[in-house]
Amino acid sequence: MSTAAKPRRARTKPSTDDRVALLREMLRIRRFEETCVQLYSTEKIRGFMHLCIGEEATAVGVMSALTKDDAVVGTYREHGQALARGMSMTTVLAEMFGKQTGCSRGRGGSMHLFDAALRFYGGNAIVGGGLPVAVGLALADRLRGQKRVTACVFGDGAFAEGEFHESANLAALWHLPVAFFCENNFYAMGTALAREHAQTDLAMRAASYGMVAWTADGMDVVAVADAARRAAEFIRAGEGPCFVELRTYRFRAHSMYDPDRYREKAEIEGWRHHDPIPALTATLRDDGALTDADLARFEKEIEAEIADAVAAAEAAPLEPVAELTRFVTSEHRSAP
Amino acid sequence: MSTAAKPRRARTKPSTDDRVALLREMLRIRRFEETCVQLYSTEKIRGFMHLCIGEEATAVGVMSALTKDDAVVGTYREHGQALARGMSMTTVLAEMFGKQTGCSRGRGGSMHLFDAALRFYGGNAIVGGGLPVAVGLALADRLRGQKRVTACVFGDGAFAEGEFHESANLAALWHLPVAFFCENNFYAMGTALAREHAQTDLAMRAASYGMVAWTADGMDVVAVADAARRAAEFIRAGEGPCFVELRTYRFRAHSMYDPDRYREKAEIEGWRHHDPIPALTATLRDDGALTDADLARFEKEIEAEIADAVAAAEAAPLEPVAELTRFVTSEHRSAP
Amino acid sequence: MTMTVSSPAPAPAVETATYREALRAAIREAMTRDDRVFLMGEDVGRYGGCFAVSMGLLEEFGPERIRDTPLSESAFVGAGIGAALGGLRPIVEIMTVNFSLLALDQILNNAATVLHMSGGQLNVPLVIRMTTGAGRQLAAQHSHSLEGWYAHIPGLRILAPATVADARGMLWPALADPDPVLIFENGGLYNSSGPLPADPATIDIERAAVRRPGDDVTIIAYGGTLATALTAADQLAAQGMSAEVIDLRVLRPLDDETLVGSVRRTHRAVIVDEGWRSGSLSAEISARLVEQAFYDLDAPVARVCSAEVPMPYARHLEQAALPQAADVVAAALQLAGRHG
Amino acid sequence: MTMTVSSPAPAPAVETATYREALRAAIREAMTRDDRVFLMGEDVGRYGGCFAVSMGLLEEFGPERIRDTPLSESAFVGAGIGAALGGLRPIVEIMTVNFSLLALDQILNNAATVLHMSGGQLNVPLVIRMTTGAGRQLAAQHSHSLEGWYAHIPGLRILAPATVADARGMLWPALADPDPVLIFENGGLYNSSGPLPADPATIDIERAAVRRPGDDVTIIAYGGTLATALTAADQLAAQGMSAEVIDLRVLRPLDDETLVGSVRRTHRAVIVDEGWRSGSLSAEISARLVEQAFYDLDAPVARVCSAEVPMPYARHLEQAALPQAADVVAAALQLAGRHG
Ligand SMILES: Cc1ncc(C[n+]2csc(CCOP(=O)(O)OP(=O)(O)O)c2C)c(N)n1
Ligand SMILES: Cc1ncc(C[n+]2csc(CCOP(=O)(O)OP(=O)(O)O)c2C)c(N)n1
Ligand SMILES: [Mg+2]
Ligand SMILES: [Mg+2]
Repeated sequence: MSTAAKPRRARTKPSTDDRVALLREMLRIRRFEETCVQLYSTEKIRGFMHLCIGEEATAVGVMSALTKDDAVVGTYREHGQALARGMSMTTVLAEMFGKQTGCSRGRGGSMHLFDAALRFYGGNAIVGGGLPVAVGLALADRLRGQKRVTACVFGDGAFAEGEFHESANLAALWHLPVAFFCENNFYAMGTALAREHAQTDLAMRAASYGMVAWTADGMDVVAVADAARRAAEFIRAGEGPCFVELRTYRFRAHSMYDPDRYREKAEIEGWRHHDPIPALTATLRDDGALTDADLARFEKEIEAEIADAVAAAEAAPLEPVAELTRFVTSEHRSAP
Repeated sequence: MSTAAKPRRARTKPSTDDRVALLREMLRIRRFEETCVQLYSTEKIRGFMHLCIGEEATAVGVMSALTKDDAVVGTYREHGQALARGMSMTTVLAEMFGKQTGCSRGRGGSMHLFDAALRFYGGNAIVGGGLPVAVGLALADRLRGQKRVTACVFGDGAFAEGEFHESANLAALWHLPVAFFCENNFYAMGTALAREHAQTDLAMRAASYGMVAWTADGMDVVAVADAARRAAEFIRAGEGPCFVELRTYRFRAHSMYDPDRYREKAEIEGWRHHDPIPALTATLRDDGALTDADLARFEKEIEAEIADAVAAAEAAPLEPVAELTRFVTSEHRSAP
Repeated sequence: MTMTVSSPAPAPAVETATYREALRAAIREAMTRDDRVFLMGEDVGRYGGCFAVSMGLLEEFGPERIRDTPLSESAFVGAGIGAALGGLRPIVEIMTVNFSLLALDQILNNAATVLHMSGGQLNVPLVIRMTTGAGRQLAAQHSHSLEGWYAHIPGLRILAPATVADARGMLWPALADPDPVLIFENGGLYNSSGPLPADPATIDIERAAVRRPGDDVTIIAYGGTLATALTAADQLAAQGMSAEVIDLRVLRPLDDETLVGSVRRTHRAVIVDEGWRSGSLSAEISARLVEQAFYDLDAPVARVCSAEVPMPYARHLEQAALPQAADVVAAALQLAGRHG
Repeated sequence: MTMTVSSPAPAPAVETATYREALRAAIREAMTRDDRVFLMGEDVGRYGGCFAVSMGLLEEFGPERIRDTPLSESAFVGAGIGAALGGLRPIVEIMTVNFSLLALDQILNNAATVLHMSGGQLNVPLVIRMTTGAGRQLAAQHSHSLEGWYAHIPGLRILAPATVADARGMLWPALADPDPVLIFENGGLYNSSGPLPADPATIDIERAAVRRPGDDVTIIAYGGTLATALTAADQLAAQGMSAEVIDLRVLRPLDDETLVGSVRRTHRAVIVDEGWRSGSLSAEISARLVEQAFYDLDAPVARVCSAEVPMPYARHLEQAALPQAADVVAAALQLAGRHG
């Protein structure tokens, strides 16, 4: 599979500062995810947890191209998407601790992060379930004459669900301002891409719906950022929906339950050479844009941010059991 | 829409006798459908009824390429499919009368014709609902090492359902012996093809699943028969699934309930010039393969066959009400 | 949460209309009053709606707001959820409840769940309309009554207008609900006609309605079975048994107060439900009556439901499978007989 | 229709195993005995099954018979229907009942319906297995108990193995059934262990089982709630109340005889159901007990179900939403109290 990834150079390069910021954000997410592993082993976090270690460039690159008015529909592997979108580690971690201060007041957990203010619409654990919702958000913008982008992130496995087919056709048919970002990490749980799809060129297939579609190197955050920027510009220009396949790889198992028996160690090792963080670090070092001191500072800042988030989550109260049935229906009822 | 249809000549021509037989079968179905209109107006037939007048070439052409061991999964517009597959007018008409002698003992009606002996698996009124079933029939043949073809007929509207996407991928991924025949009559009820699909080249889209796919003139029974024969040969040769788009047109409304307000009369008239019956009649006349006497004989024979079927349906008993709950579960229970 | 004081009785009539016309008038009014409202579904536009409910609305409001969709139930229902999250007030039409199964994942796992799952951040002001019920010889893939399933889902409000007044008046308060509301239209009612209320906005979507007062037995029905219950009540009256007929109107949340209050007086209950008996809404109502009025019951709660068969096409079989007035009468008399 | 004489009690144990191992042994045995049997679903092969039920079977039977599918619930369930019509005996695994909604159209409109709709011509010998239930902090899209919906569908047989013996023994008779059978495996049971029957083929799929005899109250449970019911029975015994615990085992068709027979003796019933209370299977059982044993009941039928909320992630909230032994004890005592 791994050989199928065809890295593409981005056409334009963001500024040095931007690239440093992208690196720092990837580092931030990587360290956060590593902390989640520890917290899971000590049972502070429970349930299903899906990490994006190795895939940080997709979340960071995509979110870097969006404005605060844009909308995001994510997956259940969304810690990185949520953080890159601007959610605080505190609210995200508290949610995974099942605390009242969590973004979803402890009701959602790792797979169901939401932030209405940031227009981050989850956090959906039904594979493909977010696709029609993203189409609807874009439809609302179209009907209300708002020039906003809805970014819909989903995986190569979701591409096989009927929801993808129906949503892609609706978006193209109605010329909606939605950008489909497919995180192709070459596996759906233990099923390799070639066992999910007869035709594995996902961008080509997306194009057959009458959408502009292309592939970018999901292990190169600059390439992803560039692709996402082009996608957003394209949509803001009223050119309708588009599809970007981001070829990436998860270094860790699918979830904390996964023994990861279906991949060759060699394959995983091969992909580690494409790790988005060391790659960009080296480039920035060569460009003299990054010093060891900078890196050390980043690590220190991130370590502190994480420590604060963990402490806050630990200290946070639980939602009272009396609140269990709150939010099943809305509390404030207004005229339409 | 109509101009979108690109007639294609068949590569090989069936024998004169075969072409005469194809014509006679189309005529038989046309007259049967015309009779159904009368029987519906006198309320002998009730519920939803969908006629294939104008589309006879697709059913007749496809079935002409199948052997008795092959399987067929049809639609709710399946009178022609059922008759062309070999079901008798008597059992089909009795079913529409809701009589005990109907193929489904009156439980199915017009939309649910079945014949296990002919491997005619219905008669499905959930648009797209037959597609996964056809894939499964083909899977059974593959696992049991049987060199049989499963022909799956569905419409341009069904192509938009998620079931098509999932079924096409499964068939191609598993290399299954199923032929997808898409009756593209350019409308899904009142919705024109261009309002159902952003990309209206259905064969191209089917090909994107990794299947061989092409288009044939669904108004030319010889072209359909040839395409179906090639599809069947391809599948029997173990080449895996294939997809054939049959461009056709329904001369009548979607169902007996449909006021048909969404089509230009001119469009309908334009398509009438492609009526598969007069076209082939003229060719055969020119070839000296058909005389007025032959035609008159066909009409007489068909008229008699229909009259017998109507009389039999009229005379047939109703399923006793006491039998209502029969066949909810099987009566004969056997070891696996 | 309704737009005016809630009142189960329809307002005084000024004119009569068919159920279909009432639904159309309600959609037209909502689209006129609030430009965030739009209608989306298969063939709602050029075709005029598979049951002609939206006939003429395309010409009036245009293709953006009377939006024909491809055959993609899951996607256009999900798009309705997204559009609601995006600030609009979508009315999504699904042709029949049978096809709604293709969208059930979106309805349960997204529409009904996201408010709670997001800790109260995201509500979904979506209205979904669909046809339900049998009686028109449409056979097993077009005739089932599955609204009871939807009434099982926390987070949804389920409405079943049985009268022209409710068909006319329930849509606006449904659109006013910040959460998803499903409206089930029994296919047999579209051609029925009745009085139109002067002020449709006075129709509530909270309570059941007593359609006929009585003392000896409570007959509970909704949607397509209300007429059956009323016919049965007439026949029972002729036999000296006074039946109270309650129209549920709202299938979720159920109006226990009205139901229990009636049974406390009549001491007997018959529930008429077009769904398959086992696991139908009638079971929940029976269970609640027993939980809340056990000591007031003089006889077991009776249920008259559809036979547990895929709905057959043949008229005589279909009618035999459906709840009939005679069955309701027999059930009521048996309760009394067993009692007396 | 089972392969041997039907008997609700598990056969004498020879060894112990986990529920997961019992399911695996059952699949292995079926695949060995009948080459028409194959397993199909997401990650059943290389991954070993999302809950490790089919671990190792790929190596044993190969990829044709242990068949990984893409994420396409509707298509691979429909393909199971077609394969059954084509002469095979498919076992289709759906990861959880929550995702099964994507395949519900195929299950209801094709699998359950085609036999009747074809006038008895086409039966569908298909087995579908899926996980159900909460308790593992998987939140609102992975934790619901919707098996009650499937028990509403005519033409299906619904099984809920609660013991290792049933997990081991129900598959073979399910495959022997000429019609579709759905098997619901509560996710909390996979690691539970218990005795394996000497001859699994003696397990029937017809009748409920009395798991603990008693005289004062009948506690009816199934799948994941059986343990809750048994714990409650222990606690009730300590308080001098003798509870009979019945394991439904078969959710459709329900074994009224066993249920009614018990309640006729105990005069009280508590139903424990992990589904949302309104419209859950517990409602149907309550309605049937009232219809068939009203005059034997000394108190209303009580229901202990899940709170009507999308299942929350936080452990304390999830546990508060689920039926607990203490709730069952309280309900039973209240019935007695109200009675005495
Ligand atoms: C509808 C549905 N089917 C199955 C699952 C179980 N499941 C969770 S993640 C997953 C794999 C998804 O793969 P992909 O879309 O490629 O995303 P990735 O995990 O690789 O990021 C599966 C099968 C689910 N959550 N929802
Ligand atoms: C899942 C589903 N959605 C909607 C319908 C209602 N319906 C019946 S036929 C039809 C149009 C189908 O169009 P197409 O597939 O092109 O077949 P055609 O009628 O043109 O032969 C629709 C919308 C249905 N029966 N099933
Ligand atoms: Mg993936
Ligand atoms: Mg069509």
